[in-house]
Amino acid sequence: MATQVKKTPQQNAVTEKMTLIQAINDGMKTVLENDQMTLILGEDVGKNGGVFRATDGLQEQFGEDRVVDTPLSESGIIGTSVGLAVNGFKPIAEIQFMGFIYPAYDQIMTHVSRLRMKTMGHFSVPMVIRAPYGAGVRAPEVHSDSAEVLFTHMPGLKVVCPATPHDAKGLLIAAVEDPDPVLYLEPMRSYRSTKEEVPVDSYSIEIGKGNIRKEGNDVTVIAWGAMIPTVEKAVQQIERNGVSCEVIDLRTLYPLDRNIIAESVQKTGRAVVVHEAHATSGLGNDIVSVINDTSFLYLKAPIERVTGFDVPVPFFALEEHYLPTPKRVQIAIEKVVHF
Amino acid sequence: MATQVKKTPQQNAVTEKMTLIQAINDGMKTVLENDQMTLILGEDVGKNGGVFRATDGLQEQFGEDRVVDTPLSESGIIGTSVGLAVNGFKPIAEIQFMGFIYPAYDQIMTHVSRLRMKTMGHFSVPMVIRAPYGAGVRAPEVHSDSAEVLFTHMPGLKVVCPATPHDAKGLLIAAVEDPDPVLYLEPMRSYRSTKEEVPVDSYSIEIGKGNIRKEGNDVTVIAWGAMIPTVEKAVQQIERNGVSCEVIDLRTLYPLDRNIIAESVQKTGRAVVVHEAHATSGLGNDIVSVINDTSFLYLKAPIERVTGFDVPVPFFALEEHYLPTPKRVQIAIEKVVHF
Amino acid sequence: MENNFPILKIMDDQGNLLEESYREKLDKQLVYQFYYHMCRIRTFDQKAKNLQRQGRIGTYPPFEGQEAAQVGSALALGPNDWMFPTYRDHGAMLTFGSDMIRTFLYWNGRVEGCVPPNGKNIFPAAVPIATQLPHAAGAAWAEKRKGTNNVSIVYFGDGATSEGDFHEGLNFASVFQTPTIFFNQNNRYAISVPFDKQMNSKTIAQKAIAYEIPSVRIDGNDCFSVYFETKKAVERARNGEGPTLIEAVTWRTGAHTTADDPTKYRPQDQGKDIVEPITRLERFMKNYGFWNEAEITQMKMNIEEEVEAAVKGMEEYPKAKVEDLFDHVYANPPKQLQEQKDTYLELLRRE
Amino acid sequence: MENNFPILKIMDDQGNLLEESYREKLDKQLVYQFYYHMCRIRTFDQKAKNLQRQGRIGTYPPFEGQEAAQVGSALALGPNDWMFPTYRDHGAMLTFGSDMIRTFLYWNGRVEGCVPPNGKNIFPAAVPIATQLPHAAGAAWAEKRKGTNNVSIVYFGDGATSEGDFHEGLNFASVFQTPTIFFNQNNRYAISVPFDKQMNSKTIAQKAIAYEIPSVRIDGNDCFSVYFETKKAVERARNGEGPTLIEAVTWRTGAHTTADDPTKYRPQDQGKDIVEPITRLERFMKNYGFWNEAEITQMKMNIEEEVEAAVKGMEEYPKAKVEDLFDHVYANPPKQLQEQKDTYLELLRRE
Ligand SMILES: Cc1ncc(C[n+]2csc(CCOP(=O)(O)OP(=O)(O)O)c2C)c(N)n1
Ligand SMILES: Cc1ncc(C[n+]2csc(CCOP(=O)(O)OP(=O)(O)O)c2C)c(N)n1
Ligand SMILES: [Mg+2]
Ligand SMILES: [Mg+2]
Repeated sequence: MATQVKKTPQQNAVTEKMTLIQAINDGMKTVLENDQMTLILGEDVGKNGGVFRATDGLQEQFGEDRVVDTPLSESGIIGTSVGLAVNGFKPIAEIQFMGFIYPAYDQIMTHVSRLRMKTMGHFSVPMVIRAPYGAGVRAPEVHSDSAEVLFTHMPGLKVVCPATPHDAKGLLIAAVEDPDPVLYLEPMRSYRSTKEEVPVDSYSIEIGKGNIRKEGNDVTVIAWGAMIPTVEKAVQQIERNGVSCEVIDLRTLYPLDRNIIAESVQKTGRAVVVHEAHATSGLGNDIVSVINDTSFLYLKAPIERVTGFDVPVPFFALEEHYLPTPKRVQIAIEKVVHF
Repeated sequence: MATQVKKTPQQNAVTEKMTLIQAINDGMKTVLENDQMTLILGEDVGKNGGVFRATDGLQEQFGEDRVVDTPLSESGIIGTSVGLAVNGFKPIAEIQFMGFIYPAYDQIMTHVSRLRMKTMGHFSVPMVIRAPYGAGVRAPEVHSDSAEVLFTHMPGLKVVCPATPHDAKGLLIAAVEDPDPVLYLEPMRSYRSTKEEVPVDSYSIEIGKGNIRKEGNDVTVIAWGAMIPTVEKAVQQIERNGVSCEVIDLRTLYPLDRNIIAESVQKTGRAVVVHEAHATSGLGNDIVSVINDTSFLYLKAPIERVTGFDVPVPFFALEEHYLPTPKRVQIAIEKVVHF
Repeated sequence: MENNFPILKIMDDQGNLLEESYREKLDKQLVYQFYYHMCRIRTFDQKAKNLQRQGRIGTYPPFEGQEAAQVGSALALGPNDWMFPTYRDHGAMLTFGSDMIRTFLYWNGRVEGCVPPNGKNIFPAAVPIATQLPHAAGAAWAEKRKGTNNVSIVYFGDGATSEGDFHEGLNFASVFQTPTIFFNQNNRYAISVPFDKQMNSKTIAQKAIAYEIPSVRIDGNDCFSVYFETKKAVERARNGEGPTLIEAVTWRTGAHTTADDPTKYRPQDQGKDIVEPITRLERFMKNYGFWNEAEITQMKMNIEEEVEAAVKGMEEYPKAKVEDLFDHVYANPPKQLQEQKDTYLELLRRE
Repeated sequence: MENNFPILKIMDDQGNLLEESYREKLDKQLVYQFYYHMCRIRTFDQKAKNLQRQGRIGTYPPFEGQEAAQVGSALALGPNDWMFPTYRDHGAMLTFGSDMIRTFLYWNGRVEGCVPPNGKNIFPAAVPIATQLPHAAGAAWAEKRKGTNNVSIVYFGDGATSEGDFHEGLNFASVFQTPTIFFNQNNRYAISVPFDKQMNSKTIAQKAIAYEIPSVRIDGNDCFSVYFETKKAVERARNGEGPTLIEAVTWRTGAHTTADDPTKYRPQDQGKDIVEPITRLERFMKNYGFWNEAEITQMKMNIEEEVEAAVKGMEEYPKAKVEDLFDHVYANPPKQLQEQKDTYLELLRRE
């Protein structure tokens, strides 16, 4: 689909066609090569190369000492990473699926995110937590959660979520280079859905900056991660009816790029937010607030949110009904446009 | 403070003056007396009567078998309660402070809230989780968290939070009687701050219903729990300047009483939301969305949120700066009124 | 420690009894019961793998090689006991009384697969590892509180022992002396992670010492050891003597799930020396004169038919209802959820 | 199991050595070091209780009775080792090198209290129980990876053993053979919950068997046992022989915190037979000719002065800065946080 990706300095660099997961793998390879203190920890990240092959080949290349299979113990993985991180290392901890991050929630909430605050910067926890999230791959129960809000609500952490291979590598490297702990969410459903040219060298995408994937005038559609393709399908359809849509890929979920949202909504006067997490206390509400705070007088219609329903992500026979569909996005766009 | 509490049928019943924590104690006593299958589990709930004395005297009255001191193990408390609940009991599990609920987050997220869905109602988990929350009592680190959003975002659970002794007992009994799991949040700071006449018999406050604490015309101020006194101080102050405020105590955080919010905002055209959790992904955003969804055309000014800052609840020397103050609420009210 | 927990075995690889005293306890009915259930769940398992390959169900975790552990333990239970399985224990679940159609449905992403037959206390398979251990302690505690002598059994793998909930579940069971059997299937791998990277102890049985819980390490491919040791634990639990931990050493012959490739992480000849449990029982049956070709042929035909019928039942099962997305989350759904449902159903109707 | 883990004791209640071989290891300097640090932290502790009573600091958890455990273990460390304490271990922290003013500040709700002196590897006291155990495994693992021979020590109570993180921390330390000393102070209560409601095992030491970690149970009120057994564990860890679990059996003579009333839950005469560690050491010093009244009087005066000065330091410490609410959450604070700060500071300025 024709999108206008913001120019990055790497666009003339040597590139390779990669899927999103290859770009993640390549990003990790890059940081493991460039920084001896980085290491990867997680369940099945070693010989197996991760259940999705995100760490494929890395243990072979960097050794068992830097790509470490841990016990099946999420709190242990994160808790131990805290110790490693304060003592000079830069752990990239893999949580096999976002739905299995909950046992580590206490460690992330009470230590990863607070240690810098607690010690006024004396200790810090520069680590990256990677977690595949989201529904749509016919996975068993709990494997398809999209629980970003549990972390955007947690001061001390940053949260990013790439939608494309190019952003995936750049955000991963940025996350590793960031002195603060970063939760790096991976849209499972997009792991292998498309390929894109990705620079083979190291580069980073600034954390906290969204991306206008497509400019437009009538309505702003805001999404991230696996919802970007859904939004783009809806937009393609609806533009046939002469509605011009601006599509924003947030890329970073905390801190939100308030400017990109505000500027766009002040131009279009209308907004639709799309995410797959539940509506109630979902991040969509934050975006509604950002618009309320910055662009109240510009608004021509109530903001529409298209989200997963307020039910647990269902068993996969019904997951396509749980997830926002292009149709639902389309209806929402029509609703705000024809308000 | 003069407030207009909605009439309840119990208003002619025999009452006793109680603090909020006495009302909670009395509520538990009532349900333990009326239902043999209820039991209390938690750390120090027995002989010690709870670190705040919420369960004072209950073990003495009902025995070690119904008021049970457990090991120091939140996941164990909640996980075991799941087993008790599916097998006929009605556990009231105490989490000593809300900041210590995180080790049990996995159990609540993947089982307590989902078991009914998973078994199409064959099994259910009728239990109550009690947790004191919030800052302002000079407690050590992590003891002062206000993390309701982690639970309002969790389908399958209900979340309530009383602000007054009367509501405390009524909501506790309603929570115990509810067939779904309920998180019952207790505003620590209000435990002993005031006394109120509370019916000695059993009664319940409907879950999902807010309460108009004070009617007014110019602006709607929405809050709950320990923020109600803060709001009321601000309102008292500001009404001297001739601004008429409507104060809503939500009482239930999920499901939100959308009607009470919509009706009020449609009358006043202006809203201020006050809570002590962080702004980002805080429940205030949900309320902004409710207003956006229901009352867009009535709004005369952007909604203001007065919240805890996007920083971890600090060590207590600074906690009064973290918490919304009457002054900040006042400024917000002025801002929306003079927009 | 390993020496303190030798692997108990009643029958050796060749199907010979190592303790003749068991000879009399093994009447034909019992032996055929073992054989029937092991063949039945094996047939189910193979069918499921095939269905997955054909795209007729989703990702599937085979239990091949673990039939003795699952059948032996499930047969040791009484009808009112409680079972807390994992995603790999549908063999035990089927043996204990789960519906086969629903079991297939489960692996086809259908929530109906979690609903046990009425009166059968079978929990949905736990997907988050080890979370079911505290549930089993709680349900058993409830039985104890009610004054019954029902027990609970909870299944978990070697990998599960690393989670905090393993520890908290055992500790609660120990402190409250709940009638719970902690049944570990040590198949020596947690996906790709081998036993010796999961823990530094040589046995799982020794972990029970931390809680003063009696434990035993058994050959999990010997259905007799599994059955009789589980029976003992069940009896103790019924008699108010509290929980037991059983480590059944076994081997999954196949992949972790149909999405997994064990050649990536398991040495090629690892496990080759292990005699899988059905072969072993067949040897025993032949050695001890239990083998009746005609009966067995008939039995296998019946099983084939049952499994085929179950596949048919699964495939002809009424389509998943969108309403079910909404209707079972709460006993009394909040109004806003009702609205979400109505709006969405309205949209579907208009399409 | 209890018999497998007898309580090791070098010195008895009367201050007599039970193993004469230790006589020569105990020179005056060492004995005075023990005595000095125990008196010093006792003085700190009593002062803190008084300050709390006067409302000059917040809720405070006294460690009285546990001085031998804290001092003995802290003195066994080297300057580059890591310490992971709980809220009750500021005795160990002070002995290891924490700043006393900052320690008072901590209990006065000041975040400054968590900042260790430069070069001192002291973590903030863990408030969520048992969460610090995995940290200690991780920090020690980092030392091992760097090829140093530094170790980590982590403190935790009897109640902490019930949490999942206790288990996960020990398992990681065991699997990765990290140089970590798991130092348990078994003071027999977790707030009001007695040992036998916390667990069904008679010892904590036996829990190490689950991980094949060597463990030992010692008299935690005997500073010599604590010191020498911790030393041994530290040496093993430095030599690459991995983690150790030490159960130091002790007794908190006072309340859980200043907000707690132990008479509600502890039988009146429980603990009356326990000789608290300073008395015990004094008896030893008198028995073995170490007691020098003049020196000790001087020592105590110095301590009094130091503690008084620290109180003064705490009370004269610059007021908490509102900026600190915002400035240390991120290395690079997000713009919106900066805005929250600016708006709030502006409001304060206007007031
Ligand atoms: C909390 C959690 N973390 C990770 C996973 C992903 N996962 C599924 S099965 C498995 C391995 C389990 O190993 P084991 O307990 O030995 O059981 P087995 O699969 O061998 O039967 C893992 C890591 C999960 N389901 N839950
Ligand atoms: C996760 C968690 N749950 C509950 C608490 C509340 N709490 C503080 S101290 C304590 C008892 C701890 O007992 P123990 O580990 O024996 O240490 P002690 O206080 O005796 O030194 C409890 C329950 C907490 N701090 N963290
Ligand atoms: Mg396994
Ligand atoms: Mg203790």
